[in-house]
Amino acid sequence: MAEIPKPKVGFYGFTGCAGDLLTILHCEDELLDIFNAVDIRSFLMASSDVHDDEELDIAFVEGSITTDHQLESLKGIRKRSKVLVAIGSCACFGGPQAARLGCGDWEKRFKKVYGEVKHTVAEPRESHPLDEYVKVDYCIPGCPIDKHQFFFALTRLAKGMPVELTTFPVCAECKWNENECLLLKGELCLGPVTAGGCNSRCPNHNLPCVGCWGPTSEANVASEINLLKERNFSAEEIVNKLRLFGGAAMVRRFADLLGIKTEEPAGKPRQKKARKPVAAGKAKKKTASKSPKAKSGKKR
Amino acid sequence: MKALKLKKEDLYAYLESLKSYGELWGPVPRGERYVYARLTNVREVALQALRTILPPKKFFVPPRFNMFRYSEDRYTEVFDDVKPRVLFGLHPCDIHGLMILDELFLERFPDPYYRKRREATAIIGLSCIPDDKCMARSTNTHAVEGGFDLAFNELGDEYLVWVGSSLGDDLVRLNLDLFNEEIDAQDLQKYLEWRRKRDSRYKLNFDLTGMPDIMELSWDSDLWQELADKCLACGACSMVCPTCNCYNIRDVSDLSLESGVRERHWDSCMNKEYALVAGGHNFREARAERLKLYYTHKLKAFITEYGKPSCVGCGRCIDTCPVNINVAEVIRALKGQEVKV
Amino acid sequence: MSLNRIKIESLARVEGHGGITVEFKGGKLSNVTVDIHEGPRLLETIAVGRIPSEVVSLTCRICAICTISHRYAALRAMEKALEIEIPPKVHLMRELMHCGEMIESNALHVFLLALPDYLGYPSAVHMVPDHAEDVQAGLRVKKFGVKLMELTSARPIHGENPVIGGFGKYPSKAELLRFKYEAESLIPDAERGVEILRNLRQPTYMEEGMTFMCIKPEHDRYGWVGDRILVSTGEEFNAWDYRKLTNERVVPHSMAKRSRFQDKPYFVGALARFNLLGERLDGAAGEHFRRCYNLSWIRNPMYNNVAQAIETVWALEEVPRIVDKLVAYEEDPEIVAPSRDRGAGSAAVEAPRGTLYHHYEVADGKVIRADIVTPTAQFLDMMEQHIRVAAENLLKEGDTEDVELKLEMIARAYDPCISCATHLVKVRGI
Amino acid sequence: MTDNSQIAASAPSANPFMPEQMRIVRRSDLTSDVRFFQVRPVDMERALSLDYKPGQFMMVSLAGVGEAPFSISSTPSRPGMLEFCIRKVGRLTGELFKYKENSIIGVRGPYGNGFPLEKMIGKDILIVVGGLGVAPLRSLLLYILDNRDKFGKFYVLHGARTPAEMLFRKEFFEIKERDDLECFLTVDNDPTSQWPFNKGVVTDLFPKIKELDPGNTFATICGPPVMYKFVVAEFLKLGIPKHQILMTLERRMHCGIGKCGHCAIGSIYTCLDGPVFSYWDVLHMKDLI
Ligand SMILES: Cc1cc2nc3c(=O)[nH]c(=O)nc-3n(C[C@H](O)[C@H](O)[C@H](O)COP(=O)(O)OP(=O)(O)OC[C@H]3O[C@@H](n4cnc5c(N)ncnc54)[C@H](O)[C@@H]3O)c2cc1C
Ligand code: SF4
Ligand code: SF4
Ligand code: SF4
Repeated sequence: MAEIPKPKVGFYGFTGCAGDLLTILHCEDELLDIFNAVDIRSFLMASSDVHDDEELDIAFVEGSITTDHQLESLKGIRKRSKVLVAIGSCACFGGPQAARLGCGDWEKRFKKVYGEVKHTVAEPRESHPLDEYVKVDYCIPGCPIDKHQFFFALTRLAKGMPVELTTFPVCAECKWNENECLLLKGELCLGPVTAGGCNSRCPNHNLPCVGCWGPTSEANVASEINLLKERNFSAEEIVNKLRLFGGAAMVRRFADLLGIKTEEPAGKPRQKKARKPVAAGKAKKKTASKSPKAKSGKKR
Repeated sequence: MKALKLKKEDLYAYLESLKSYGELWGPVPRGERYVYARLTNVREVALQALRTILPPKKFFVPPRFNMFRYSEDRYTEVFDDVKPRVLFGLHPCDIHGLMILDELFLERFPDPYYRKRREATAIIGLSCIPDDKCMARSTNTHAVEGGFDLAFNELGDEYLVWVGSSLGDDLVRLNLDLFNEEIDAQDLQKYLEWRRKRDSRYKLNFDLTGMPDIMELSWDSDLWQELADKCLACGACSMVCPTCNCYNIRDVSDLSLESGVRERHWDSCMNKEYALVAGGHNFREARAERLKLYYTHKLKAFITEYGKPSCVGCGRCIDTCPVNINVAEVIRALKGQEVKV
Repeated sequence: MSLNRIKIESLARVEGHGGITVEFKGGKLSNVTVDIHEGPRLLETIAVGRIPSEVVSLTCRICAICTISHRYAALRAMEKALEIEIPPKVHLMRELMHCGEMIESNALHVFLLALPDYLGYPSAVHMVPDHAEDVQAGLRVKKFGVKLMELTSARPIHGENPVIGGFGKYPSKAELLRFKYEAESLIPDAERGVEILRNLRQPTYMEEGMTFMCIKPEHDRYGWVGDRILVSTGEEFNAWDYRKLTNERVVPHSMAKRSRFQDKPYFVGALARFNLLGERLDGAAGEHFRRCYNLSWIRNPMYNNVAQAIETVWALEEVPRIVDKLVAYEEDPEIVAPSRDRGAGSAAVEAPRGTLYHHYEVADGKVIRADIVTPTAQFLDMMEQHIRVAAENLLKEGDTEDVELKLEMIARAYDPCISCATHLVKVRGI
Repeated sequence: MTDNSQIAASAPSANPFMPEQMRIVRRSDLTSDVRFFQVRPVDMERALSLDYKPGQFMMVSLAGVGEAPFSISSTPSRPGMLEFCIRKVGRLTGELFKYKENSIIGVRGPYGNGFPLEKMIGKDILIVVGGLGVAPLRSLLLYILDNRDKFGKFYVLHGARTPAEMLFRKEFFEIKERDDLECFLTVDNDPTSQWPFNKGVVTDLFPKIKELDPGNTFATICGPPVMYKFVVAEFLKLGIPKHQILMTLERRMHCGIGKCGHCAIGSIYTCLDGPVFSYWDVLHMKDLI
């Protein structure tokens, strides 16, 4: 096959903890290979050698958008990049800072923290994931991402191929690792509704999944909520847990289940995620429509 | 089949001598459950174990393994973890489970990855008294006549040891002195008594002979949608079932982009993308359809094809599903009984 | 020379988004600001109304570089609030995970972020052709730190294994011993960093006296955790009086709040720890300290790099000491349950870049107030001051070549962590 | 235990998952997104001994990309090579389109039941194809033409959306000229207005079938899903028995040899027991289409 030139890659970070970019920097054994495989044009956290106005083949973007300035940079990155990949739960779902999305109290909370000072450095706004503003080609979830899934995506994209990410929830890997099920032991485990790919790290350590990879593509949140209620968890606690890392995705996809009123984000029309599994919309309606109890007895 | 006896007190000594054949594996506790683990210390073996979290299929088709290493257009087979092993403590249902996998993986187009691991492994069965989740009597998998190299049957302070293969015979010879070849009428009595006791302990008793018909007639039942509303589609039931065998293949490139591996890992028909094909058509988009496939496979298709269900009654799905969808509940529901789902 | 304004839009090789603006009027310096344009996250407001365990998972996400320190501080504060006494084995595990972060973060900063400045490369990757061994040594040490964090916390970043009252799972003795031996074998690599930095001439154009602060360890050895705070003025404070020390305020050019002590900027970090506790350092680290220390250390922030290098050696020496004690325990303790569902607790731990405070108030099992003060928020004023002095001196001497780099180097010497600095602030229940 | 590890990849291996090396000897575009590939085993011995049945498929394998099933479009009566016609739809097909003539690809097979030629011999044959359905049926068509004397009357109906989208257009024009079969072509619409043949859907061609002995006829259909319902209705109207109506079905496949489970329908595997099924199978086996 023909020699393909090394793809030009940029790494960018917006609001978040920098954990996804740091996960990449933590790959001591592979770092040099990464720099060999692709032509890294920008990685501010690792290098001051940045080229910030050229065309890119792939842009990896971490963090959510919380200032006007970031929004402008994001649009710039989108314009310059063939493929834009959101990495980490903040970029994919808005992150923990989006856990109160839709509650309508952002300004109040902002004032609580910063008072009346008018900031000159940035015009702040409530946290939203990238796909609220620009087309996102792939979402690699995780708080932070897992390096193997990142390498898989990187190698696929470097060869110009599409990427398939884990479609199972955490439970599948949890069984591979032969853990005792914590949900069955009465703990509040979000494994069944959380995207897999982390190798079920928390259940491996006898700890329930807190949902840090955000919702899986076919999360049956209604059933999970019913189950947890049967186990005597309060609705508030369940909803808090679901929203902490599920952020905008949980809020939007499961708003009626979580008892949340959704407000559309200021201005921008919502873009559809490119790699949403086909007809996710249909399944969503199905799971979201009625509780199973309401359902039985009715004719379908 | 040859039968011998081994004193219970000699079990550990015998297990120790098995190590000269290969790695010794057996059930050990994990929290309140059990898993098959390497027995470096033979006394760690949990003889009271009923079902392990994962069935022995994990030895022959590991959850994730590499089939090939490739570079450019050359493929090199990988058999890294094929090594002589003794699996001790398989209950009859699990041995039956392996026999079902044998049919799938060894008959038409034998799968070398399965075959090599299987051939390198000695299987030693162990009898058990069922708990309230076992339904092996209904599936007629509560006793074994084959599929093992040795099978230990509890008999008071001794084990009755069935030798099921020539490899089994070799294994006995690793420490022949421990075995007693004289079986008397009393032993037969004890054995029959033990069988009666075992058979009387089954709490789950189903007549599965008519299941294909019942499934056929329930094709359009509301039941499937009702189950689907609860089902978390997490796939755990498939992972733990000894006869579920679906897998996916994916090529994972090294960072050099020039070489990599063709990897195989467990899949489940409960996975949403299980039947998704290029262009976006999904043959089993609805969770209800996927659930139906799972139970068609367990309770209908296999019976039609081989005259027996592909459920071996191990009870793992009963022990695993967080929302209590399992083969027993589904049978009850299909038969119009009250269910807890 | 017609310099009006130096603007470094984005600081490279620091965590988070910050810049520096230096303005001149009529040849005189008029204004210096370290601008933090990291977006706000308001994480403390997200904490309110949640159960303590969730808040621990949340607040460690403030920063990936200091995730262990955040988690450690949060756990200590929550355990105080909920009156939980943790068993000694849990203490030891926490010390071990803390070592992991110190080793990782310090090695990353010394070898991969600071050294390129001194040696004149844009990044560690660019250093490889000429200094492969140094980069490799740094990577080995850093990798060990990452693995140690993974071992103890379940993941290199944001591991959930350390929980209120204990750990979900403990590593086996065999694993622990493997880490002990590896730590021992890596000490020469860490010492390499000390040697390189010791032989380099530190720039002096920013020198200016400073106030230092750090935690006073509970024992008489060197350490990073305790309930009292030492100040170089000779004063001592209780950690729960952190408000008196830090006095946060909001400034328009920064999404991070600013702290001052007695209306003066102050320094926290390895340099502060060494200035205040350096004589407590033992082992090879102690020897290095005594060899390297000089009076410039109280005026020159660039020595923070040297202090971090030596501290990495100390942390590597500490790992075997902790492991030896850990393997003596046969049983893994159960997770200790809270003895009450209301209360308040503040705790301090030394993050690699300085003292970190977490404070929580809990009522009816829910957090009603969260307050976090990070090291970067504390030293930003000090950093601004050093940059101002540097700019003035450089201007005076007409030394304007590479002035951006020279100022940036000062900022980097602090090892700032801007995401940390941006999300912390007190909030009362809403 | 890594015996076998150096099996020459160009010879058939004991490992059914091991792809054989084949060379792309010819490729050409049939439409904007469908490409014709002719491949030949690198090993000449093997090339000459290649054997398969019309209706069978092969797994095409690209290192680092993956594998996917494709029907064989060539006929075993013209040995030494294999032909495929492949639509670019995803990862593997996307990559395959980047492969030029002379490149080496991996192929394994043949798999599947194929058409029941033994039963079809001596019978009348009716082939109905639409769109990419040509892929498997071209094999049968060419096979019958090469063994024309073994079959009875022979009808071929071929439909496409537009003339440009008609696969193997030239080949069919030539076949149409032959006098040992009746071949009718149709397009749904014709933007060029140059189309000399029928316009309309493929079922419109059925009145042209005059002399079939329905009880003695095998009818085959392959095409886009919408086609099946209407065409099968026509077959039934003609009086062709349900078990003599044959169709090839598609399912997700990862192995092609009945192991991975993805193509399971009830008790059968599409890859082993199919992909050719009769309409009777479809009727009595739930879930088949
Ligand atoms: C028996 C059979 C014969 C076929 N014959 C032809 C043919 O002659 N010409 C042609 O263009 N196409 C044919 N197909 C369809 C072809 O297999 C798919 O288009 C192909 O798998 C798409 O692969 P991809 O990697 O490009 O797509 P992606 O969407 O990227 O698919 C990813 C993977 O999913 C699986 N998969 C996806 N779609 C299918 C599918 N339809 N069938 C089976 N597995 C799938 C494969 O493992 C594939 O590698 C046939 C399918 C079957 C089952
Ligand atoms: S412990 Fe959690 S992740 Fe594991 S199986 Fe149970 S619910 Fe799923
Ligand atoms: S188990 Fe859950 S919380 Fe833990 S790492 Fe995985 S997704 Fe995150
Ligand atoms: S269906 Fe359930 S009971 Fe039957 S073999 Fe599978 S896991 Fe065991």
